[in-house]
Amino acid sequence: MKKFLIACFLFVVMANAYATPEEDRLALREFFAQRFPDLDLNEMTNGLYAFDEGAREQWLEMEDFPPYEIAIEAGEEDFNQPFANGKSYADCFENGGIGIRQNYPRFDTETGEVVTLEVAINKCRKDNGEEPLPWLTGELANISAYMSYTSRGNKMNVVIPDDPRALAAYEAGKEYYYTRRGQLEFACENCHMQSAGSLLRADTLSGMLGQATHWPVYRSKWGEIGTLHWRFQECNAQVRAKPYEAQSPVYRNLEYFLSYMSNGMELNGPASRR
Amino acid sequence: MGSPIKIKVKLKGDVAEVKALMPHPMESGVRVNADTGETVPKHYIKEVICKHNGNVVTTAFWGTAVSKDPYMAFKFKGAKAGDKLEISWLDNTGDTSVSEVDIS
Amino acid sequence: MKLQRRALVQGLLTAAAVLAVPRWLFAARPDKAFEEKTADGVVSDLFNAPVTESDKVTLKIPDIAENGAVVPVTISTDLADVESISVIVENNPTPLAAMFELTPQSIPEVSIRIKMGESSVVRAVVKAGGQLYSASKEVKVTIGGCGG
Amino acid sequence: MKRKLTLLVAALATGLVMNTSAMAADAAEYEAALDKARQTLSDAESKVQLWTTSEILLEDAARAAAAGDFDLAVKLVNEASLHAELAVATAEREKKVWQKSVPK
Repeated sequence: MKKFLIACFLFVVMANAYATPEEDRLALREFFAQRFPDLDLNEMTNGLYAFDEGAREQWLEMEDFPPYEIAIEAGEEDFNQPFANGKSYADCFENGGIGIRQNYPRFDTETGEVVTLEVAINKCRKDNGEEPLPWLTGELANISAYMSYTSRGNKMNVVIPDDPRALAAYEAGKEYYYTRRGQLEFACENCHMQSAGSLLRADTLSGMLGQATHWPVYRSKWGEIGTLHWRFQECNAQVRAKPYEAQSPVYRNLEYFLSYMSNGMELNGPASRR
Repeated sequence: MGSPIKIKVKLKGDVAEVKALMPHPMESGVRVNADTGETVPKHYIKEVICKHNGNVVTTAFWGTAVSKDPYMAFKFKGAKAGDKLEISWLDNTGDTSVSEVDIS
Repeated sequence: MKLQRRALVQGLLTAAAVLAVPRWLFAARPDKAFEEKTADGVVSDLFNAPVTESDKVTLKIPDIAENGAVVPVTISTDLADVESISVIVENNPTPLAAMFELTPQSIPEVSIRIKMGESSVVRAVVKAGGQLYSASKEVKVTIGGCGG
Repeated sequence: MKRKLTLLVAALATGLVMNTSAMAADAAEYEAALDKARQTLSDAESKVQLWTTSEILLEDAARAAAAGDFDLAVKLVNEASLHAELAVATAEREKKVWQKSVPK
C-alpha cells in the first residue's frame, strides 16, 4: 500500500516535472553559463569569490593560513582516536573514511532516508556505543572538515539509486529550494540564482552551483567552523522562516538535491568565508 | 596553557618567510554573550616573541583589536635548513603557549 | 590514552613556558599606548615625535572590508634600519591594534588580521633610523550578515 | 489573489482587535486567545514552515501580559495567528508555481 502511494505520488511529481535529476543538473549549468558567459563555472565552488574581486583578494589572504586548518588538525586527531570498544571511525566507512566525502549525502535504501556525512559520523558513534555529537560545530564539524580535506580534488558524485523513495527525497529538496518562504517570501533560488553575483545590501551573493562542495566552512561571522545545516538555518532566519532542526529530513533532502547539483565539480572543503 | 601555535616556514635563499596561526579567543571585553546578556571579559594575547635559534627576530605587542585565532606573518634573513624557529605568546590572563619548528 | 598523551605534552609545554618566563620580564609592551583613545594619543605615547607621510611605506589593506572582524593588513617598506611597525585604526575605541619590534635580521614586511568596529582611516607607522614615516588608507566596513 | 487574501485576513484580524479593544481585555481573555493561537501555529507548522515572526509575537504578547497590558497582549497573540495563516497561504500558492522557477 505504502509503495503504491509513493508510486502515485511520483507519478504526479513526474507528470509535473518530467525532468530527471541529470536533466535538472545540466539545465542548471546552462542557466549559469548563460548568466555568466565569461565565468569558468568551476570557480563557483568558491561561492561569492567567483564574482567579487575585492572580496576574493581578502579571501585569498585568508587562504594563506586559513583558520579552518585548526579544525582539520583537531578533526584528524579525533578521527584517529579509537572508541572505547577499540574500533574507530575508519571501521565505519569505505576506504577507511579517507577521500570519500564526494559520495555524500547518500541514500540508504534500507532505511529509505538520506544520510549526510554528519549523520553517518554520528551513526558510527552510536553503533560503537558512543554518545552522538552536536550537529552544528565543534568535534563533529572538525571530523567532517578532516574528511573533506582528505577528499579535496575528488569530483562530487552523489548517486540517486533506482528507488522511488530516493527520487522523492531529491524532488522534495528541489521543491524546497525553489519555494518562497518566510515573511520576506524568498526562495533559496531568489538569492542564489536570480541574484547570484549581485549585491544584497553590502554582500555579494553566491551562486547555487558549487554551493555544496566546500563544507564545513569557517565563517568569520561565526568565528568558528560550522556545518552546512547551520548555514541553512541562518538562511531561513534571514528570510524570517522558522529554521528546522539540523539534520532534520527537510534539510537532509535539501542537501541531497543541492549536492547532486554540484556533481562533477571538485570538492574543495573545508573553506573559509566572510 | 594555551593551544599550540601552528607555524609554517618557507625558505627562499637565506630568507625565512614565517606564517603563524594561534588558536585564541581574543575577546575584546566589549562583546556581549547573547545567551546570558553578560559582557565577556577581556582575554587577548599581549605579546608574541619569535626566536631564530634562540635569538629574538621579531616581537609583537598586541591590543584587543587583533582578530580571533590570530594570524601573523613576518620575514627574516640569515636562515638555513635545520635551524630552529620558536614562537611564543603571553596573554592578559598570564596564559602562555610555546611552539617550535625546524626550518626546512 | 589520549588524556595521558595530552598531559605529557602539557607538562613539556609548561616546562618550556617556565624557561621562557624571564624573557617576558624584559619585554616592554607600551601598555599605556594600547589604552589611548585617540590615534594622536597613541603616536605621542609611542614616539613623541613628528610623523611624515611617506611613499616608502606600503600599506596593503582592502578598500572595503568583507567582515570587520577579520581585516587582513600587510605593511612593508623600502626604508633601511627599521626598528618598529605599528598599526593604528583611528576609529577603533582603542586605536593601537599592533606594534611589531623588528631586529637587524628582519625584513621589514609584516602581516596581521585585525578587527575594525566601523569604517576608518588605518595608519601604518614605521620607525626607521630614528625617524617616523607613515602611510594611511580609508577602509570601509559594511554591515555583514547576508554573505556566503 | 495573494493580496486579496492578505487583505481579507488583515481585515478579519483588525476586526478582532477592534472587538476586543472595545472593552478592556483581561487575563482570561488573553489565555483563551493564546490557546487558540497556539493551536493555529501548531496546525500551520504541521503543514508548512512558520515565519519566525509568529513566535516572536507570542513572546512579545507574554511580556505585555506580564506587564498587565492584556489589550496589547491579545492583539499580539492574534497577530501571531495571522502570520501563521499567511505562512500557510504563501505555501499553498507556492505549491502551484514553484516549478516555474526551475531552469528547463
